[in-house]
Amino acid sequence: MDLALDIISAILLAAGTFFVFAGGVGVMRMPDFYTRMHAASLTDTGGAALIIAGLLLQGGLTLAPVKLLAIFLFLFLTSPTASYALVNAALLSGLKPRARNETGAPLPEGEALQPVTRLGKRGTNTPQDNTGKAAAKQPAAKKAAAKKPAEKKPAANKKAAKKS
Amino acid sequence: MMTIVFSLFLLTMLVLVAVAILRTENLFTAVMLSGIFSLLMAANFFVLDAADVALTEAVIGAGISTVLFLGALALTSEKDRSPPVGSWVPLISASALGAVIIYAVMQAPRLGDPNAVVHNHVAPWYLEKTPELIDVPNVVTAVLASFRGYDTLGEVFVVFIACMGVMSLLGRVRPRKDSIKLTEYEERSRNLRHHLIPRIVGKMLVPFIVLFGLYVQFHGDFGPGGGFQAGGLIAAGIILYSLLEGDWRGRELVPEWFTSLMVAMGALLYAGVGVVCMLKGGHFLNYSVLFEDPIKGQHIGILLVELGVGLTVTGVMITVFHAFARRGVR
Amino acid sequence: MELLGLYNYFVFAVLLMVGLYCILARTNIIKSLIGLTIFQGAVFLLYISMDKIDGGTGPIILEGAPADTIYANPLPQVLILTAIVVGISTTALGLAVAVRIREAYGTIEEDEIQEMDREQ
Amino acid sequence: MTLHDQLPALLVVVPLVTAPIAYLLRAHGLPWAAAVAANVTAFIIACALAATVYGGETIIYEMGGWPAPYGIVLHIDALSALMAMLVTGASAAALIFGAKSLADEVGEEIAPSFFAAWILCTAGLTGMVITGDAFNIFVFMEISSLSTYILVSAGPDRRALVATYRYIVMGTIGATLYLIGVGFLYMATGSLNTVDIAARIGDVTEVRLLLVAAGFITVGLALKAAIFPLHSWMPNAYTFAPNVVTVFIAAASAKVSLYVLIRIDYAIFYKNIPNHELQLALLLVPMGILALFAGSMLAIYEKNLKRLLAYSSVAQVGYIALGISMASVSGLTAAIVHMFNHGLIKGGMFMAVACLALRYRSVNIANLAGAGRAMPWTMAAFVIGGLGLIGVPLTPGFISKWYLVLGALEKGGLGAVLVAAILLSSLLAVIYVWKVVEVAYFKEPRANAVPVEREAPLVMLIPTWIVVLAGLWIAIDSSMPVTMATLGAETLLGAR
Repeated sequence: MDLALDIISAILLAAGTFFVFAGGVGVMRMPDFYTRMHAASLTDTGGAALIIAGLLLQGGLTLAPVKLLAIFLFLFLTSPTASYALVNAALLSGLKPRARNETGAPLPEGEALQPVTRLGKRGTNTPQDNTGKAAAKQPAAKKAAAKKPAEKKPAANKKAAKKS
Repeated sequence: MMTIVFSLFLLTMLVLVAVAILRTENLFTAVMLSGIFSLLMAANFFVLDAADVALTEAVIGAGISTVLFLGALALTSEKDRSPPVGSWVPLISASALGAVIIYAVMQAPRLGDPNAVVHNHVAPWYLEKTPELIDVPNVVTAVLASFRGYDTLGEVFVVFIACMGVMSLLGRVRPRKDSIKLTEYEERSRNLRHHLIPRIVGKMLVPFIVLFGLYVQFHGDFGPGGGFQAGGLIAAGIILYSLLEGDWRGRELVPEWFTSLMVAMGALLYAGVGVVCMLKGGHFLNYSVLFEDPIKGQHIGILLVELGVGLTVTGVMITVFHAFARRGVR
Repeated sequence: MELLGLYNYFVFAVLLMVGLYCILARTNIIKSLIGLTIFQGAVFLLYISMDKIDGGTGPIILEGAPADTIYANPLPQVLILTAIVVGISTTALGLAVAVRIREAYGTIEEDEIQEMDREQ
Repeated sequence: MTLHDQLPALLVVVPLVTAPIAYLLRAHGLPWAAAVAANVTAFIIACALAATVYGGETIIYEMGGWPAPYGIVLHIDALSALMAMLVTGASAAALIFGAKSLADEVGEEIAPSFFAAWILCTAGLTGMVITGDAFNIFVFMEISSLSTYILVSAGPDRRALVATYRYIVMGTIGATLYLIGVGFLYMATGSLNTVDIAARIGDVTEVRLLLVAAGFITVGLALKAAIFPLHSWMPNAYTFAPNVVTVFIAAASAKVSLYVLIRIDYAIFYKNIPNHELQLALLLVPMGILALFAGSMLAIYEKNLKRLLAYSSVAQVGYIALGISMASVSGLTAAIVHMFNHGLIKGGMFMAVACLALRYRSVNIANLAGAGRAMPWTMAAFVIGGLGLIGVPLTPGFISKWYLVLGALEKGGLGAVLVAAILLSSLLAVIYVWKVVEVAYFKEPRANAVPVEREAPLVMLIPTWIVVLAGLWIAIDSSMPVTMATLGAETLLGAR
């Protein structure tokens, strides 16, 4: 009986590791921020879920599997939300996703990541103008710092969300 | 053998992250990397059998300090404009420091060999006497709160002073309550309005984070946990709420007078327990005299002292976060 | 092979060097504070690598545990719990000063601040 | 246990308990009153402890009731009682003296957190002085340093913030170096109690660990005590801190790091590392002599009065470093006596500077022209303090320089060099003191300067003159500090 359990958990662990590995490779090879986020977020949640499932079977009837289940639930909720918040913040800060055919030529690695236009209050400030003033206006990349001051009007935001 | 492989991998990752922090230009990246640095450090501690310290480093090092750095970055500049200054003085002093340490460490005992001096003098007494005198499973909490309780009292006051410092430096800004109308408040928290999903999921999680913090607080005697970790966790929960709802709502949930009361009361509770021990005729912080049965006295003493630490650390972390958050709203 | 046992201390030495270099070489105040956290973080590694015993587990003595289990040394862990909180307090104070300097001087680059002071 | 037995713990617990209370008192003036009450009580306790240890015995107080190497133990001997008196006395005097000057420099809004930080600075310094546990010294060192950062950052000028930032970075590096030293000591001996380490260090085989531990501890503490090459944070911190804060930190906080250096170097390393006093002399003698001359020269060319006194403090710390490096009973006695006397002299002088700053609104020497006539009492106190720096007889400075010369003569050849250095730097001290006296007494106040007729308020003058008279009394009957210093030196060098 436990031999079967061992085999199944071994398979699950292998699959989970493969997922995470695939995510890592995906982040390396993808050209654009959004595609990278796509690769990282999906495999991150999936891989973690598989690994935890694999460990669950090893736990037997002690308290460990219950704790593992709690961890799984917590991860299952937070990691997709974190990815969503990250992508949303990037979208708001005006980083436009660039399709390949839009410019024909394959994108040079560095250039794709440059934010094309920074939609400030007056939509004028260019990427170079990222002094303290601009930093205080844009939402920080990570949601943890998304409590920036209030100069940005809601209208500007709806327009940005609608347009891209 | 396995631990050697784990620690080799984690330690090399640690050095890589540290060098990456040194070389990045963008401060946000540097702060994220310092969060990863703390998490790797916590993983290292866990591999080296230090569960309590791993939990503390994860909560305070990766959690709270990253939030403080991001709070400060939102108020200062994003770019590290300093030119890669190639001056020789830092290079020479750093390598001299490293050389001296490597010279000395050659004679240090190998990692984990049991007959090192460190394992044969004071440690066995703690491991042997804790079940007898204090009867608490977690020896680290016993040493932290009782055998070396005076150290931890000093520690609570170090955290207390951090709060004093931030209040005296950033506390001067009086948010002009009267002049802030409701519309402006609505607009201020609009930055999170369309972050609907993080708000819903976050508000679902906050109670569980605070519950886990309380579990760690009162579970400190039996497993890894205690006042510092619990304070950090509860504060992280409330800071998450403030982030999602806007720091204005966060201050309505936990008002400023309440956090400063928590800070002062936690420190007073810890010192008060010590003074009660003195009044009952024992030395300062000698919990055995609290009740007739010394072991019961130790249990209650440790519980109260850890509660004092938890109160102070929670109050300080929330006050410091709000001081940074409110500074931007001026 | 025996040098492998000292790997922890070598990493400690390298982290100290990286931390000190980051503090002294970088003029940005917040970058120096991050360097300070690395510098203090390295010391935690020194103490905690002292507490490991081969085949030992965490110092939590459960009832059912057999008498001869080896436990790690609790003392360095207590010291480092204290040192971590000292580290976060210094960082909080340093960041508060950095924010005030940014408001007073408009920049957090030490060389620009020195010029402003020299003119005064 | 009677109250008398609990005194060692009360010396630190009373300020620790008062600090949160002072933070909670938001009414006008109450935090200052709580601070004064806490510091005066601590001073009385310190005097009572000094009286009990005056006979030469040591008080041992086990924290938490746990025996020595396992729990934390407080050691109070003549040396630590003297230092505790100096710290609490300087803090109480500065607080009583500076009520008015603090009111206008430090706003009312941050008074609760400012005075709570002040009380905790005293608690940290006294905690460092009486504890017998190496790691506990680090914890209380952090308490006192963090609160000193807050006190310095409360200065009115925006440059106080930059001075605080540099002080934070240098102070934290110093404290971390000390922590690394204690870590290596713990690795070699396995214990943290200073007496227990001293007992076990004899049979340690890895000498390299001990040498590097001694190196780290000495460099870390030299950084905290601002001994010459590592002093770059100190002048700005003293200059831009509020005037009353400078009175306190100049008189007390730098000395405590030197005290810890003496206690650890002589209680632990001196007895057990072969020819340790040679290593100490090789490190401290050049640093001391450099401090004497560089400090005095920088003071001569300084235009800001507070920074002038700060550089003179760097020079005086050089004297103390010389005393420590002599590794003989008379040398150590001289160092300890000079720590006490310099605290008195510098405290009095910075009080006079605070009175001048209150009236003249500036500490630039050029603006203080004619202060001799306008504020005779304040300037008189300043001049007596200046004479003390030079070491003129009938001042405390003379007593400590006398013992320094005695200690130096015992060293033979090297002694002659030390004596020459001491006398030469006293001449330099004459120059920079005379520079201030000349401007104050013999220069007419500039036409556009704000006319100042009124003397400093009485509530500030009386404490200043109490400190100056205490200095004169010490100069005449120097039995108290000298006997305590000799007792301390003998216990440290194991001569008792």
